[in-house]
Amino acid sequence: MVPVLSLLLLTLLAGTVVTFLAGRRARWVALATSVGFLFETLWLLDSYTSWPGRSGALGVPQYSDGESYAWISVPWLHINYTVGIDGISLILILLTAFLQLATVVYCWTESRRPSAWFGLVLLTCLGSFGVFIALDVLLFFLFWEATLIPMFFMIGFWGGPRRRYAALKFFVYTHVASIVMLVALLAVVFYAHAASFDFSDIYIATHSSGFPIVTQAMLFLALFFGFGVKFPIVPFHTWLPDAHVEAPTGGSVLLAGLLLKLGGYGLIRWAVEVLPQGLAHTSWIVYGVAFASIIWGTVLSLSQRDLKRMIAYSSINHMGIVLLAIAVYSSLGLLAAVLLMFAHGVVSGLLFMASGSVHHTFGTRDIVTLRGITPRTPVLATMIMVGSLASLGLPALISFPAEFTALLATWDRLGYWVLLPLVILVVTAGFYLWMMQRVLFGPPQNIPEKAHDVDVYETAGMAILVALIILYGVLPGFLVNVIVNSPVYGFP
Amino acid sequence: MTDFVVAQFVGLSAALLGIGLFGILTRRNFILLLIAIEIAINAAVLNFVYFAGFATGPGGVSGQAAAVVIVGLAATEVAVGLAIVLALNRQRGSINVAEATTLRQ
Amino acid sequence: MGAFDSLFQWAFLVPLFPLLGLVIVGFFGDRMKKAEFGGWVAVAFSGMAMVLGVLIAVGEALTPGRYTDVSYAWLTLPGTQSVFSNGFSLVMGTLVDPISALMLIVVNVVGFLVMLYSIEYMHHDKGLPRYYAELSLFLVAMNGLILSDNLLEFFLFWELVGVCSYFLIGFYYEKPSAASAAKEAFLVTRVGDVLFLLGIFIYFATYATSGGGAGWAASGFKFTTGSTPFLGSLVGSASSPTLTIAGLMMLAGAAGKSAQFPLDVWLPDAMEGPTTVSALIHAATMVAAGVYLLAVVSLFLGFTADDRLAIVAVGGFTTIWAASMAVVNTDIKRVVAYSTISQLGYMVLAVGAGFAMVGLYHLFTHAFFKALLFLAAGAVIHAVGTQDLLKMGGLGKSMRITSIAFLIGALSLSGFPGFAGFWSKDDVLASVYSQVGAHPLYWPFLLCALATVFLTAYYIFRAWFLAFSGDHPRDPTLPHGHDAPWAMRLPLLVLSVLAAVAGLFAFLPSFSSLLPGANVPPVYGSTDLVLTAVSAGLGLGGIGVAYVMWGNGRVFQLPSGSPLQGARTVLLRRYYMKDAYDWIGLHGVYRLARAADFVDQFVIDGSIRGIERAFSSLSNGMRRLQTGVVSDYAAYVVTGLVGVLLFFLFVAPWIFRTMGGG
Amino acid sequence: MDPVSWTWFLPEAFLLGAALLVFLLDVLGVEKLEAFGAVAVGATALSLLAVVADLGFTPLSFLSTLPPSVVDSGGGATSLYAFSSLGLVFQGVFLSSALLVSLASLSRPSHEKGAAVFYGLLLMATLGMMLVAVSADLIFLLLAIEVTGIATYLMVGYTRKDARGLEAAMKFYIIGALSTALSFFGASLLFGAFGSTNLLVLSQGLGGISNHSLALVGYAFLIVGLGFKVTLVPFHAWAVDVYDGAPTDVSAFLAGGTKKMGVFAFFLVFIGPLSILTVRAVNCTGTVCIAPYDFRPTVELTLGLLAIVTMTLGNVLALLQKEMKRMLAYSSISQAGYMMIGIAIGTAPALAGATLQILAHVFMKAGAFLVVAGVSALGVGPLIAQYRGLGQRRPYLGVAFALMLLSLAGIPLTVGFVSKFILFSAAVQASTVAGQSFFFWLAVAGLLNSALSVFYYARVLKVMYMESPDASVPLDGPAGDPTGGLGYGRSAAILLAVVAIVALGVYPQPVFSAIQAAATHFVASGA
Repeated sequence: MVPVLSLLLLTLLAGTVVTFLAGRRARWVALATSVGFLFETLWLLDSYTSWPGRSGALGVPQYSDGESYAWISVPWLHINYTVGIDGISLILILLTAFLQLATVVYCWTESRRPSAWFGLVLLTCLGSFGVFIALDVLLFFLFWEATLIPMFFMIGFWGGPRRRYAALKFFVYTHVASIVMLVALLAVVFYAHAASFDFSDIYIATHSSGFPIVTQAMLFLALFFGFGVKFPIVPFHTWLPDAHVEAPTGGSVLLAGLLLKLGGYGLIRWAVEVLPQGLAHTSWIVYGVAFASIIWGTVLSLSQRDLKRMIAYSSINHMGIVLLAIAVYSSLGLLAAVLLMFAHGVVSGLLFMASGSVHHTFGTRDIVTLRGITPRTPVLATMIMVGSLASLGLPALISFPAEFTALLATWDRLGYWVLLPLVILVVTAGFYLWMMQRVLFGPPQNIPEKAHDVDVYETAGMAILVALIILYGVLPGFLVNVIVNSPVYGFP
Repeated sequence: MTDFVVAQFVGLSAALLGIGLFGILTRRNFILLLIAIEIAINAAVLNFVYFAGFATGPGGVSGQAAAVVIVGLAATEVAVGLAIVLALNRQRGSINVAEATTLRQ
Repeated sequence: MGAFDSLFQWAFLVPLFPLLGLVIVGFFGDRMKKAEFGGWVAVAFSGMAMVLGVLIAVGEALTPGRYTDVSYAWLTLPGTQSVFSNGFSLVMGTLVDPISALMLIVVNVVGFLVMLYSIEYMHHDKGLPRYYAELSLFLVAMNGLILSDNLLEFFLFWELVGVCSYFLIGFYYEKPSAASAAKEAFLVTRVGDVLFLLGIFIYFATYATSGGGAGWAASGFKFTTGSTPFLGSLVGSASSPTLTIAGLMMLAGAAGKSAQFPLDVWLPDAMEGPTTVSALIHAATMVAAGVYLLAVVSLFLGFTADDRLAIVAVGGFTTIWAASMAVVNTDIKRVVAYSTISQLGYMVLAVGAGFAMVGLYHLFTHAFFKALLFLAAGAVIHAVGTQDLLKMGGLGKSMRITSIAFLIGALSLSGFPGFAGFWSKDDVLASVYSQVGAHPLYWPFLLCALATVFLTAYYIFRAWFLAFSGDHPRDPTLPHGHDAPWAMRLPLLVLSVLAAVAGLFAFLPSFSSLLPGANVPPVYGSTDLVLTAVSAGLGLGGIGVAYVMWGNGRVFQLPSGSPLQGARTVLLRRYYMKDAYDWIGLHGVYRLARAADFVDQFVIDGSIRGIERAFSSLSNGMRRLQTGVVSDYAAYVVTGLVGVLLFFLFVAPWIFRTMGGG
Repeated sequence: MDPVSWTWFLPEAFLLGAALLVFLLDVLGVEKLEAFGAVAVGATALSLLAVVADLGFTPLSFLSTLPPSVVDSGGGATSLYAFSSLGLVFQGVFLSSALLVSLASLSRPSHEKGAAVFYGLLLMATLGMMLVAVSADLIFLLLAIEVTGIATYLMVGYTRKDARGLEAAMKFYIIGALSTALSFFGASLLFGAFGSTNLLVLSQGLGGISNHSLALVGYAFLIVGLGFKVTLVPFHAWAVDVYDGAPTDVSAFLAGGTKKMGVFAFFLVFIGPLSILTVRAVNCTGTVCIAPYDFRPTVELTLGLLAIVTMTLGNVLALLQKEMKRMLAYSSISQAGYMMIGIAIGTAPALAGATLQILAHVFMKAGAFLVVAGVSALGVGPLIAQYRGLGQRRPYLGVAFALMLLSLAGIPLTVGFVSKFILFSAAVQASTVAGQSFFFWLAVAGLLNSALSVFYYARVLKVMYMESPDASVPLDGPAGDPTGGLGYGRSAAILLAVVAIVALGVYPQPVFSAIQAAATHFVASGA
């Protein structure tokens, strides 16, 4: 059979390399690559009809389109190039494809070193795609780190005034986290005496009896920290606002849309699936962190004056809900988590694009001084409105089914604790509405003379995401039916 | 033979080493440093000669041989050292090692 | 029977027509040469929706007690350990049943009339296409809501109508007051909505696990199983504390949407929107959705006794709470708005008393006369350009039709015998009265309701006298008003007729099948005639008092220094409720947020930056050791030597002794 | 084992011959640097091939100089030298660093004075290191080290003109001589304790031990003496000044070559069953029985702690370093810490990991120094800040340098990542044995340190890519020069390093499996 995943990987790889060397024509190469990648992904989606299921007495989850080649192999160390997908990774790959295309289109007019810029964009997507398909610890970690470098340069070279500080902060934070994650994964491999670094071998090792619960709990917490910083979880979240505020628009889109998702995906695939006992015995910690992130993210969004900073904090809140949905550890919750990650990826992508356009149209992102932009830039205003309404969970927009399932799962496991996220929903609505009232409505204020509505490329880039928001909001079944074709089943 | 004797002799060579080290730490004059280094090295030589007396091991390099080799080696070292002294002297007209501190921190 | 099956199958077209209108107006409205044309398109589609809706209602009326449910799977979700272990599905569908048929009439008739009216009323506005797009969207959502066949779908459209009202209240978004009112409306209703959502969860969980509900769960929580109301399969589980909480959550949702105490602050401010919007959304239809929700729940899922008491309490108190504020207000729209809140209180009251149909009956009549009042008020505002009653006066001469329309509405509202409002309000009171035995606490709220009858009559006629009686406006600068063109008149006429006679529909045998148990007063026993007499008398009394104080251009001045002045200000300040909310929002939440921001920047981030600083200072300290003097380096070596020796000979053995092995 | 044949030492002989040839040419008045360079490059390349052939790389077998039976047969209790395959691997390491340096030095100004001395000494130093790799006797080992030592003292100061170089040479010499004295003293004590200096005897206690505290003290002295070469903290202070003051190519050689020699010396002395319990039991006749003693835990603990201290201090000191060369010097100190982890653990996997790390370090650190040398030849430096915009003005050079730094930081797809990954995996694996949890914390310390190190490498990247170049800095080199002022030799060397970094980073299997096999043999046969 065709090694589909490697083909996709090659597509991105070739596209990236060529883009870097393409000079002035880079944007076309990037566009071609992302379109091609999108079509391949859709083809993959179409061909992915059912989940191979579990095998063996331990119920080891199987993955479709699997490939495995020996990579490093000495008597005590067996590392393979092993890839494969299930519904969860497939949905996130779809997200990658769409965001990649949208970003490339949105940034079409990038004039500073376009070849480098578009190359880095593709590289980031390449990295996250790899993370989503990798089923071997080393491979996974390799791609995981591979997303770091391009983002570091994107922020640091194309970013705002304090970009260098932000870039370094981002890099060191996330790198430290991934180091901890790596230690924990190595410990899992060796303490559980896994036959190789492959996911399935690790799964077998950790699920077969004789792997002490205490060790599992400790290792799970380590992994939780490692993945959590990417979420980000309170109190390790302070890199996010700085990174977002300083990052160029495209960078923010990928950062919020993809890189945060890596944390969620990693937690599901490499912590929850591998060490369910660990989660079971530390769940109260995870719940605590999740609630803390939800509340803290929201409360802080309320107090922000910078549009971008506000959105950044609100993604802390949304990812907190993802974490909550994962922590309830039920198939419904897991489904909700993945759905929510997709939704947040698209919505925050749109919002960051919009705020980027606001910034270079009006020269400021200050919610308090900027007022009444609607008459001057109706399209942009509409985008912001759609994004905000989606983000505050309006039905028929993508976030609603996700948040609904997440909250239902929470209710099912935690009972009336669900009131907390519910109340937070109100507050979330509060600051989005406040922002819209200030920025979109009211008598125009501080609108520069030359300010004109967003150009066709930016519009197209945002339109792609808006289309997704509405399409999957009205017909979430498209996503759900894929996600459930995955180890989601078999969870309590 | 008893540990006591060992202790005495090792004590002697240790004292020799100590003198050498003391010299290396306190002297600033390169020539004196070289002398101190010589002393320190000779502590080892003394040990070899002494232990060779009752080496029960299956041989290999015998203690005396080692001693002779080391003496030769020490000579080479000093030669190199002197070369550096001359160059240093030509460079800055002083052989006070404490004055050469352009490379620091 | 069979004749209508196909018709009911096509019910989904009702929301679909306005959707087409929305698409056309929304995408091409701005490109059309004459803005009105887009409006006409929207009107046409809403007209089709009306025709079909009324047809369906008639069909339903002719086949009593028929439930036609068409639904499609929307989401199929995996179950969880405790609930739906083998997964469950969420569906989207249409359910045609008596009450939705009733609502179809209300929504589409009023909707069509208002759209027609707006052609003239809004034609100066440059935002006309946007207006019609949003209005069509509202009709889509509202029809979807009343036709929805399960609780989740209901909630989905519930939120959509909410956002429509957000858009329409903020229609004049360049007015800061409008923007702020829109936000307020969304937020306050949002509070109710999330509680509503929690209620849905509770129902899901409870019913899905209860024996009767498993099938229900599998079928997507529809209101009906097959062609019978779902309630049937729930007997027995209908009185658990959990269900009580669920019911209260439903009440909270309804209170948010229907502006019941204490979530009522947003509705008066919602009058920032165009008057037509107020007529359609904030009087006739959307705000009634809360009542509809309560009715649906009480019919299909069932309320517990405690729930009913709570509902009665909220409704009963709201009637007088709002009416009292209307008494002193001098803004014609706000007076009508307060009366809306108060009337909604009546409906809630009836549902709480256990007579959902009576509530809907009042909803039905109220929709017409309240829409009429708003449109008439709109005509006045359109003509004279102010909303301040104290400036108006004597408009009866110049705007005869309008004044008569308003008068009819006022009579109907104040329950003048024979008019629509009379019958329905009377039923409400009677239904509550019939339940006073159930719980002693029913009495005070019945009394509230009765007192409100008097107040209602008073304030609405005060408004009418202030606006229309007398011989000339009190503010001479006021433009000389005249009656509106026919596009505005026609709706007024139709609504006037309906406001007069809508109550009588209940007596048509066929129509009454839409309101089982609410057809003919007196239905609740012999005492009812007394009650009727009392309420009618109170109404007339109110009108009389109003005439004495305000009739013929009189203006009643409350003597300054009278103890009532204080009460008056309290009422004008709306019992300081809004101020309280604002205070909480600003001084409570926002201050908290600022503090949190400080903590985030200086405590959390600061501590991590502290680590960084610690490292760099360590680095600096260490660098000093690199003196450049070779003797020092030698000293380090020797120190190291000593250290290693000590470690070898003493420390390491000690460690091994204490820890036992590496 | 087979009768000794002089052909076994052909690689060493090449180097010696080449060195003599260089001096001869110098005497004959040849002045072209390229001539000497060619000789050096040729000799090192040739013997490198021979060593690779000896390692059993069949395509080159016609070059092999050792009969397979000799390799890993282990030296006898009396032999001075033994050919272990790990030793051959290290010879490969030494030779490749020598090759890189001599290749790069070809681009130095032709007619530079002292070129002959430089190349001659380079070859001599390499010869010494080669001998270290095959030595089986402590004295022989220390002598070989001295050969290298003396050669490198002179290399540091060979120009005799530039004051910094001379000062560096002086410091290097004094500390070096001191450590020589210490290590010989340690050796003498071991001789006293074991009655022999043969490493096999030492490591297995053949012939019994008369006094274990004597031996302990001896080992302590050796740790210090050898630790100087490996630049363990606190014996590191010299390294910074020397790497800084020496001609940069020499720094590259010191960091890439001689340090590794010290590590291998550690392997020889401290790896293998450092326990004499069993032996003690049989030899307990006649003389007084002394309680059996197991050196291993003590050595493990000491080396482990030294490793942690070295890594941490090296990184901390590098954090705020303003000069490029000194920053690299500190970073190479911390890298020495990683290598010590392998020695402290001493299992075959750990050894293999450390060896791979060492091989990686040749390419990334020596490579980095070579780039620095080239850039400073353009007139840039010594401050990091002066590298501003390098990545933008010289894309290829920038990418090469960035790759080396990323590899040092341990970012995936570089050999630096693979080696660290394997090393720490080995540590974790070793820690799963009961009572060895200490190793787990070694791994954690190492990983956290590598996270810390990212900070200063990233800072350089930041300067190179995110700050705009100032026009005054002559980054572009002379016009019309395709190598932009680097010269072909240096460009070739840098390219070589980059290729190695990426190739080993993407597919380390062939090399690593060879190393693993060698390490397994080494531990089994105990040197």
